[in-house]
Amino acid sequence: MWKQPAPANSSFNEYNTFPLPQTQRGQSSHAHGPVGHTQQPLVTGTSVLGLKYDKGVMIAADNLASYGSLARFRDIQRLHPLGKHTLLGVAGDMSDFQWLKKELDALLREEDALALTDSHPSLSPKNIYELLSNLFYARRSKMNPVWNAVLVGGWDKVKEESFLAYVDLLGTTYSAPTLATGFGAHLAQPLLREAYEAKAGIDGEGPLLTQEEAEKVLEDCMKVLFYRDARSINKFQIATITSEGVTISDSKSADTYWKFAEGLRGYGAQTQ
Amino acid sequence: MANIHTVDITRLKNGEVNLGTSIMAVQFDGGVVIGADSRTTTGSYIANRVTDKLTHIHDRIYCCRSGSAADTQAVADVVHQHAQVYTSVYGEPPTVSTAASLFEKMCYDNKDQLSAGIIVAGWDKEAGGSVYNIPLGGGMFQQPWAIGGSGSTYVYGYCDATYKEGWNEEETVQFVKNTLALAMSRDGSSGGCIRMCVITKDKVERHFIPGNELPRFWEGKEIIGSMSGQKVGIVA
Amino acid sequence: MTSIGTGYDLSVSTYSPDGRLFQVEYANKAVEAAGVAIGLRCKDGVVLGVERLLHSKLLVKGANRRIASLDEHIGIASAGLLADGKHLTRRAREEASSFRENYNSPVSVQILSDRISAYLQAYTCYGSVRPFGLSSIIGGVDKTGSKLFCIEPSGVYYGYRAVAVGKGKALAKTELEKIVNKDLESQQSGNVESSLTCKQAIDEVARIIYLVHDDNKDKEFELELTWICEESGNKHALVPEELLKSAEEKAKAALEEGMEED
Amino acid sequence: MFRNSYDSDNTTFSPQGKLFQVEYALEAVKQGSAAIGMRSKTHAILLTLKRSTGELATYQKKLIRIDDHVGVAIAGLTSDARVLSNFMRQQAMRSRMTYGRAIPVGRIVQSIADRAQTNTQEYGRRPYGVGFLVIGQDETGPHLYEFSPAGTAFEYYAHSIGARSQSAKTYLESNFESFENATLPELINHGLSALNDTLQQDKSLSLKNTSIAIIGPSDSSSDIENIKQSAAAKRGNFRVWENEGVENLLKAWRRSRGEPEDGPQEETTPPTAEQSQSVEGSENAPQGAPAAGTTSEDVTMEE
Repeated sequence: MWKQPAPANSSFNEYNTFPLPQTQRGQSSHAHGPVGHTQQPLVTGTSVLGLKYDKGVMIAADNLASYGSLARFRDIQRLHPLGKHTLLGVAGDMSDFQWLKKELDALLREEDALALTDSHPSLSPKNIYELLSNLFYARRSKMNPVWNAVLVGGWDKVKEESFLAYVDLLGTTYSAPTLATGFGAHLAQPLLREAYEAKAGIDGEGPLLTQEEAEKVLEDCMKVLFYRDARSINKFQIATITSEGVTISDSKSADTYWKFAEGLRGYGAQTQ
Repeated sequence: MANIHTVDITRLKNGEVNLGTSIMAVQFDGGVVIGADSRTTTGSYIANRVTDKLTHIHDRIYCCRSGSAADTQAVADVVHQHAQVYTSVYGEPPTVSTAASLFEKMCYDNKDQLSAGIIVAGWDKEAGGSVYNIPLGGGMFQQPWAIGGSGSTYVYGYCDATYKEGWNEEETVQFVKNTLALAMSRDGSSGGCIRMCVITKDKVERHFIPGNELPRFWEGKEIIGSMSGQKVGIVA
Repeated sequence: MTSIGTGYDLSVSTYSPDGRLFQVEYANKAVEAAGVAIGLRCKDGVVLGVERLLHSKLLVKGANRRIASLDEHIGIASAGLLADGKHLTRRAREEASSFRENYNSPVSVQILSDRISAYLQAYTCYGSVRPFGLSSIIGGVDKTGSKLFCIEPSGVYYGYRAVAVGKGKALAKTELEKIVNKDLESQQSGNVESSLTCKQAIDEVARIIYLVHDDNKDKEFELELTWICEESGNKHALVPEELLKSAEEKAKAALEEGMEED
Repeated sequence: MFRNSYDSDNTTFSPQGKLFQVEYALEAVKQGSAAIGMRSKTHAILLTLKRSTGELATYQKKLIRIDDHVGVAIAGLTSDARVLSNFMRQQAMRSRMTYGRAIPVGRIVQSIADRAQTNTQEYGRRPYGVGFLVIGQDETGPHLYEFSPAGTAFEYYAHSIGARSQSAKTYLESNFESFENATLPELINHGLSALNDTLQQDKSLSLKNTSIAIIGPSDSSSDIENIKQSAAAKRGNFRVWENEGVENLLKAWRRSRGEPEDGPQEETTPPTAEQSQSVEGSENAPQGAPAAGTTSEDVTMEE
């Protein structure tokens, strides 16, 4: 989904086998030309999935941070809780993700400090989402995007309903009962939708999936992504956000099926 | 004449000295072992064959540098200075995590300007031995073992297959030595000697493996199809 | 203060002939009028308490708190000019937050107190500002254990087992000393760490505040208590309502008992 | 020239630890006409007494809308109030834009209190010469705060500031316990009674000198608010009633006190035949003005 690291491209660097950040500068090489910024992520996470169910919302992401095609860090968490009722699932550049975590944690810490004085509730999932939308849009407008796609899952205490929305590096925003980023948008979103609408109907008026059903659907989707997304691994976590708060599961893996391929021969007419 | 203002910085950077490197750090009970090769190249010319890429940051904190030599030295110098100020202001040494954060902040905030892949490792009284990997572009990843530089890509499989939790110091040193030797033998941008450093509560101990005493693995018995050792007919 | 009115006490950037900074001393006077604030260090955490004097009965109950949070694990209780307290609190939060940002770890109570003290000190150096009319108790739990400091308008600060500032601090300190001494006596020699728990401490702090208030025969007040200990998840938090209520009940009972003795 | 040697600037403590310049600034607040604020479980309201500098001048407005959910009443230097209320508006908008959240009332008040504190600590500045009563509604319900030039912000059930506000305070103190569960009309009647107590002997509350601001749902069981005129009232947002708009509120209050609905007639000049006619009708409707019900400006700036 995310671009490959830059190929070794310079004649000065022909033996370099590790990627260098590709910096895109203004057409003119004049020192006072446009300011250049990194236009490419390096260490990346792939798809994040989100699904509303009867008690709240679930978000799933695997534990991999890739470095180009290298599966470099296989034990990182891409789900980040913010306060009691919000959780981010983040795809894209992991250094930007870590920066984002730091900023938001600091903000919420300040909110909590103020709350001791005035007892005002902390930022709601909606408030955090609004902030992220503004932040992502402002940064892309400065030609310096925060290279992530984020799912915000939460529980709205006032409306007593679940919250699920998407925002990405371009400042694009939308909301739906099922969401997915990156490869997941192609491979998992149709499956999530199908499962969701099978019970709730196209209008979403019917009953929602139960906890067990939702978890099963997400696990199936993570399996499909493992089969077909070359930047994924079969090790993932699922977070649930309900009125009770946020819980993040231990890492787990989907049961995969390969046996059918045993008798497969050649690529066409070959039989042995 | 090209005036200085029209020099393309990217071209300049591409020509600079790089630590096309193999570096490594492994945590064990009570400390860490760090290691690196000693090759520095400009393009395919070896500018220095006995480089020391293990850089002192504080009493019990070192870093392994990969990427641009100039960039990583500059960053290490700044963090070293921060660590000294920290100690004199707060009366205690910074933790490895704190030193790594200082590296990370610089690498992240200046990702457009820097090519630096750094492994920070050391011992502190809160965490014992610990290892942090800061790849190109920033981000900070704590790991039980970390490898980096161009040579590392050839030895991920070896490390995955070999590493075990619960090793003692000696076993850990052996692992680092073997891994680096393997990386150096496959990566043209790595080579020379192996430098290692054991960091524990009580000591910072250097190990040096000269380039002619590196561990050797399978290199092929013969040159297949070669006629060496045979008489070659001379055609008049 | 014989130098009063001689012109050496008008600016904080002027020493008196005998080497005093009168403006700093006057700032201390602003502290003495405030309701008492108490900090008590325990084996498992820290308790902060404040006698919040009510200058009007129209004030909302439980609002207008004088204890604030500086970070998750550190609280501040101030006595003196309220607005100065808010100013200092804001600054201290910035310090705590920047420490985290730079070093990726929570600031220790000692380091934060040190930074706050440096900030206060700067306001005793220049004719263009006045000192803070404020004494602040900083309490918290960090990797070194539970810590308690008190910073004065001059910027001077010390660490404490127990401390009181504001009106009636002398009486409060006497009471606190009794608690600390009893605590020390009950321990084996050589062991200087407290055996007092936060749960016990909130009763003691409440009792002392009621006692001090009674001594002053002042306007109405509300008791404000916060703590940082295991029960609060090692975070600075309000003492739960039930515990506060029971501490108040006990304090009132103790007060009546004391009266009978007199 | 000075009362003592410690009162000439704001960076000097007196030997007693007092800041005289701050205390003098508090006096400036008392120069302003009275403002009263109150809150119930569901509403927060402000009532002010407007002054006019003379026959040819309009009555000085004392109520300022900050946002849908926040508004202030001022007493003291009007120009200082403008600076601070503009700052509050910026804070309110910033919160709505970045978080999509109505700024918590306590925090917006604290933001100006923090500014005011700076003016009590740095040489070359003077403390602000204005006091605010701030009403607002947020996720924790309706609130009333007092902001003062000392840089403090206190939350009250009911409070009064400005000239002769002590009389109002006396009324509020003996009645505030009933405010919590009061209906909107009851709350307003209490407020007008308190405001009435701040008047000099020969003055009375009139359409010209009384203005009222409300936050919270309008009362469906009475016609004291003309909802048709105010979208803000319909939504429970901050709205101001003055001039004709305050007529029903005043009438309801007088009825509750068993007084004649139209109130005491002003007798400053002996009425001519022509004037007495208009007095008989509506005291406030000048000839040629549109009939009441369509004239009142929607000062809340809704749509």
